[in-house]
Amino acid sequence: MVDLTTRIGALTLQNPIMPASGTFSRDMAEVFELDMLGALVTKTITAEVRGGNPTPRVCEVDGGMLNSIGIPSKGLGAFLANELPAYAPYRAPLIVSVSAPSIDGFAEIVSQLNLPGIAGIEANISCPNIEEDGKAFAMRPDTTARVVEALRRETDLPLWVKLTPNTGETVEVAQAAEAARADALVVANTILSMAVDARTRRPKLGNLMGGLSGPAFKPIALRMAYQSVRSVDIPVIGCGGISTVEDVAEFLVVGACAVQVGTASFINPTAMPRLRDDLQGFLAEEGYASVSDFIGSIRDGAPGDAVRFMEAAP
Amino acid sequence: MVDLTTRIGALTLQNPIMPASGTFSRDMAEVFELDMLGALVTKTITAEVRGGNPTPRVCEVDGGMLNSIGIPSKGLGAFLANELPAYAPYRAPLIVSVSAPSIDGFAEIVSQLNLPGIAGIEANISCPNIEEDGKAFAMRPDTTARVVEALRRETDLPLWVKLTPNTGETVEVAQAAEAARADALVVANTILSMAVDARTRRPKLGNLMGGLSGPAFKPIALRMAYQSVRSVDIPVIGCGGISTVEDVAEFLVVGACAVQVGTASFINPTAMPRLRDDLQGFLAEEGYASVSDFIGSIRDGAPGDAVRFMEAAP
Amino acid sequence: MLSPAQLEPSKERSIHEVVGTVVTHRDAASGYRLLELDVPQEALDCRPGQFFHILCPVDGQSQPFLRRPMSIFGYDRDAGRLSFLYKVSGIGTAALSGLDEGDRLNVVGPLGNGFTIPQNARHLVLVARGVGLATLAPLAQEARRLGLGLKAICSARSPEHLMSIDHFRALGAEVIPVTDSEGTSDPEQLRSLLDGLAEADEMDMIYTCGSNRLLKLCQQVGRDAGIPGEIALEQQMACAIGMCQCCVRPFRRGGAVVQERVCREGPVFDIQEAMEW
Amino acid sequence: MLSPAQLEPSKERSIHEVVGTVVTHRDAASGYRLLELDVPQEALDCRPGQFFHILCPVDGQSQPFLRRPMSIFGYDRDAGRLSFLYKVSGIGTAALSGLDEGDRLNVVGPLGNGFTIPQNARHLVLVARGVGLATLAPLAQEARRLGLGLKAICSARSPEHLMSIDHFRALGAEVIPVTDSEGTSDPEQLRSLLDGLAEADEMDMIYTCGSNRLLKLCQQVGRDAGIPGEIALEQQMACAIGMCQCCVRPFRRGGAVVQERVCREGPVFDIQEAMEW
Ligand SMILES: Cc1cc2nc3c(=O)[nH]c(=O)nc-3n(C[C@H](O)[C@H](O)[C@H](O)COP(=O)(O)OP(=O)(O)OC[C@H]3O[C@@H](n4cnc5c(N)ncnc54)[C@H](O)[C@@H]3O)c2cc1C
Ligand SMILES: Cc1cc2nc3c(=O)[nH]c(=O)nc-3n(C[C@H](O)[C@H](O)[C@H](O)COP(=O)(O)OP(=O)(O)OC[C@H]3O[C@@H](n4cnc5c(N)ncnc54)[C@H](O)[C@@H]3O)c2cc1C
Ligand SMILES: Cc1cc2nc3c(=O)[nH]c(=O)nc-3n(C[C@H](O)[C@H](O)[C@H](O)COP(=O)(O)O)c2cc1C
Ligand SMILES: Cc1cc2nc3c(=O)[nH]c(=O)nc-3n(C[C@H](O)[C@H](O)[C@H](O)COP(=O)(O)O)c2cc1C
Ligand code: FES
Ligand code: FES
Repeated sequence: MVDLTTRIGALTLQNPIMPASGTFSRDMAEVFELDMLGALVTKTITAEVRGGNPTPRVCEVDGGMLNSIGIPSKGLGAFLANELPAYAPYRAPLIVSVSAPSIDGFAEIVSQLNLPGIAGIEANISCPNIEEDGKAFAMRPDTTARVVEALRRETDLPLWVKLTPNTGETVEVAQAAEAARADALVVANTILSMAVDARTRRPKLGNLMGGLSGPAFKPIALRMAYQSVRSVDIPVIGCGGISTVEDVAEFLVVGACAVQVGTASFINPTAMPRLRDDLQGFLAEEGYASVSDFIGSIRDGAPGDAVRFMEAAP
Repeated sequence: MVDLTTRIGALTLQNPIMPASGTFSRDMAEVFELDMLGALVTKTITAEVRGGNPTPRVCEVDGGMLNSIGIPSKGLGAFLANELPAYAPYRAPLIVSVSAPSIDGFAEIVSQLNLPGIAGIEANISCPNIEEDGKAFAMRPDTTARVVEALRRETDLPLWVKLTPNTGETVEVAQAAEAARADALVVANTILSMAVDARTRRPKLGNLMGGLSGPAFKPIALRMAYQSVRSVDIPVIGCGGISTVEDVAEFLVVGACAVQVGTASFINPTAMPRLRDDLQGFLAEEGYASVSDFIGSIRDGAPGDAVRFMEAAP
Repeated sequence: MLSPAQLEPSKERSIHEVVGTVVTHRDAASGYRLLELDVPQEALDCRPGQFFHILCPVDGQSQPFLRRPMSIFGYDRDAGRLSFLYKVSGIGTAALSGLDEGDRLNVVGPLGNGFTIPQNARHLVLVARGVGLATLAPLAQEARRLGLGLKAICSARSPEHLMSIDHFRALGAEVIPVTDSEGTSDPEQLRSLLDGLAEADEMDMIYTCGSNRLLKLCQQVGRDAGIPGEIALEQQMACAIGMCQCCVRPFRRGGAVVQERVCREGPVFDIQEAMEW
Repeated sequence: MLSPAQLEPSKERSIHEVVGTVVTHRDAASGYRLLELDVPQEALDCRPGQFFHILCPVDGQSQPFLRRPMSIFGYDRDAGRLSFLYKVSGIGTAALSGLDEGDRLNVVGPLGNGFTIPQNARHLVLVARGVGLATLAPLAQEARRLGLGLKAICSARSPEHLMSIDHFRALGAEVIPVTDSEGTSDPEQLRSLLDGLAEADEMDMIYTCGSNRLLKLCQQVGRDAGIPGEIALEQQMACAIGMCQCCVRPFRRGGAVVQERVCREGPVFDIQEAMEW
């Protein structure tokens, strides 16, 4: 048996497969045993109750989908009262994804999550920072640094920071998060996109624009994962378009120590257990005794610092 | 007959279909009559002779491809001696795509292109600016402004500026190009991406990273085209993943006044003539007498300035 | 009386991703296709009103990415059969319509909460038009099993467009066809038909599906006569399991408007809570 | 004597995107398939060494995005036939291998510059292994048309793996099989075989394809004996028409190394200019 355990800082996961925030809920337990997952990651929660965006909230595009769900949330109170206890029976570590539109609000919600049953925090900083120009925190290194520092002061739990592809500064943002003492990076959230119905001439999403996910997005996320691995020393969790065991392997090869699976679960609800099993088989076939030997095994011949100068399109 | 003529500033094109730079050469004349195109756009040329990137220079991904061709160029001299005269027989306006790694170099090459037979300049500013930190000019509004101002001083030819998706500042960059008196924007170049072979563990491109193009890229390019149309008054030419007449129509609906077709010509060399014909049919079916009535006909109910605050992922 | 939306899903594995095999596939009416699959038994613990999420075939011409939700038209656990009645409307259903006997099809289900049948009900009435018939058809199957009367008011453009009438009759339902061309399907006519059934005490529960016009009508009839009812609603879906929150719709409840997931709290909802769209 | 690479393409429409229909499709050897298409005449103005760019079929399991380049194995303008011999190696060729008789296939071609046959040549020699045979086969067809002698040195792992021998013989070629298992295929053996042909004045032009080992060998033999030769090379392709510049390879020319497009200046190159890889 190939050893699939993987370490993300202080956390040890039994395998590197976990869901991506917003594409998973306990409802999944009706499809498979949730404890087979490396970790459980909640939909992003906010302190206040939020309604979410107008419908249609999703549409399909070539090789993927757009979503503009908009973080509907029952609020922190409801999460603590109903969701957190319901996760108690599961052994897989629970990662709570949180967001807020201001640094203080962000710090405030994280300060209330230092609770038994919560194994880590994933900071979804791809939300607009309403105190500045409305751009997401994760789009710039300075705003990333400020928000991550504030969160770090509030918790000793593992703090994962999720990057956005909507930036020209992936490396700088990754380094800012590391400098602000994030424990790991999740790379990446969706990229801003749009679809229009050519005949009705209406946008296909109620909210006009939304985030691209699925296989179409994978090459972008893989590039960002690689850039991040090459520019920081904290662990990187890959996310974006993962559907097959080859996709999982590609993210591991570039150095991600675990992966999150999102859209693929919509297409095949049994994707995650299948990927776990397929990864066992893949690594055995390739002659690896443990997944950790495989992680970062890219044969790129590139020096560590060559990468930061590659942000221009070819 | 639906009237397909479209205006891009001072230029009138007989139809809105033209090739994207780097995906077209005169070799295409062996497939179809080039004069059916709205315009001809050259591969980006540079002043000096350049070799281009190591092979493999392309690979396929889900719904698209990556390329890291790297602008091999026979140099300006060879272009003026061999290419420019060879385009003389064609009636379709010739747009020359140019690039350079410094502002002075960029201005210098453009200054030498004020020649009969050249109908316009497309500035490919998605190349690294080696005088600063190596990021592409098009990634930031200030570098965009400086380079476009310099080019504007050198030519009265229509000056098209091609944007990059590798930025978190599409709107600001578009506005900077407009303020520097670009005549039109081409939206967009490819987005930086990566692919790895999970078994050999080698990058699939000789140059490690490359640009994503094709249908997978379309929703990103369409979003950028829409953002650009909403934030500037100069014409926008859509480019990215266009393969079907619906794709053409989507870009026109969001307000692009013409489109460039790239990767689709690799998959179907007859894509451009087919799209021209299909567009005729589509517009007739939808009851339009001219393509100009269709351009910008999106039913989005969004105020013009709502858009710049939508750059965060949902 | 009506079962509340099931907020706390059971922890048993009740949702299955299985591969079925096409047994028959034929036109049901112009533009409509009837698809019968052979599927593993585990996926056939179905209730009327539930649906499956279908992975449409992909070829060089079209690559539908998301699954497509389809109501269960018929199910038979013993025979291992599952069927869908669908309208060819876009790229997914067009791709589906090309399936041949023997082809394989990946389906996920059964999904969502089905219709409820009040304990004391004797007479069920359903009102449907077009593809709504597909969603309501299993009610007839269930009514027969429970020994209840069922009247199916089937609406269509013209008598030739009436679908599934024989199917309902075979399941022991009384079919009341109404059509636009005969002038029997307009709201006033339907209203008096339904009022008549209510007065004659031949309507303990009313079910409908799909259209705004029918929703409004059934709400009025139900409210005036104090008869409960349910409606099956549609909304675009990504996961269909309750995870992505894309499929919400607004409902009136306790004086407020609440958003509920059609895939999870629905697709069947209390008819008085449903809102026109 | 060798035609220079054709830098200025002719302005006539010589490249066609056409849809062919599969006439036969069968195994040629283990892992190799022979595909015969019925294609429109316009696409059949072919020369040996040219290739087509093939749009592989797409299904739910695999969606090859780029086309796949394939040498012309045989062409017959009068009969409207075009055939390919290919090795199933990755997702594109795997998708191709599932085509049935009657299926349609979109192909673009003919592409590239084919082999040249020097005016005064009487004896042609080709050396090929594996799928290289596919690329060289049309030379036999052409040699017969021109009334020239052609010897095909066909190399394989073992006699059972020898492919297309009958095809070459049917075209009037003299086949010289060499195999690893019989110890007749190693460089020394081949070298003396070729030297022998050169000495006997039975080799005016030498053609090869694919492998580094054969390239080196033929370069040496050719250089030593002053016999010209050509090699067909492979490189990953996107457009295959000369537009994208992804398919370049380095060549020695005039003391310098130049990059040439395999799809446009090639795929056939002067054997002395080709570089090992
Ligand atoms: C619970 C449920 C049960 C359904 N049962 C049936 C049935 O039994 N028979 C039947 O013919 N149809 C049924 N529908 C509608 C069916 O899902 C759509 O007709 C189908 O998704 C259209 O797909 P398309 O690719 O052909 O159309 P397209 O317009 O190409 O679809 C584009 C996207 O919109 C979605 N979409 C389009 N129309 C609808 C719709 N009405 N509801 C939800 N999503 C839609 C598609 O799923 C897809 O994501 C049901 C819908 C729901 C939600
Ligand atoms: C001019 C030319 C003629 C050829 N003729 C033949 C022939 O007659 N018979 C035959 O079996 N093969 C031939 N090949 C090789 C053939 O193109 C590859 O085997 C095929 O592209 C592999 O595709 P795949 O999807 O099965 O493999 P994958 O490995 O999945 O392909 C991945 C990508 O790499 C490219 N690729 C992989 N191998 C090669 C290769 N050797 N050359 C070029 N691109 C490659 C593919 O086109 C694709 O873009 C020829 C190649 C060229 C350039
Ligand atoms: C429907 C949907 C909802 C999402 N909601 C969230 C969210 O609440 N918080 C978050 O950080 N990411 C969210 N994401 C992004 C995913 O977590 C993931 O980063 C992205 O989808 C890329 O992965 P994928 O291609 O595997 O889906 C959402 C994605 C989708 C498709
Ligand atoms: C092989 C290849 C080469 C390219 N070369 C150039 C180039 O030289 N200059 C440029 O501005 N864009 C270049 N591009 C980008 C295209 O012009 C276009 O912006 C991009 O491919 C998106 O369009 P598409 O999806 O239709 O291909 C190239 C794209 C490809 C695929
Ligand atoms: S479709 Fe995902 S929650 Fe309903
Ligand atoms: S494959 Fe495009 S130039 Fe050769």
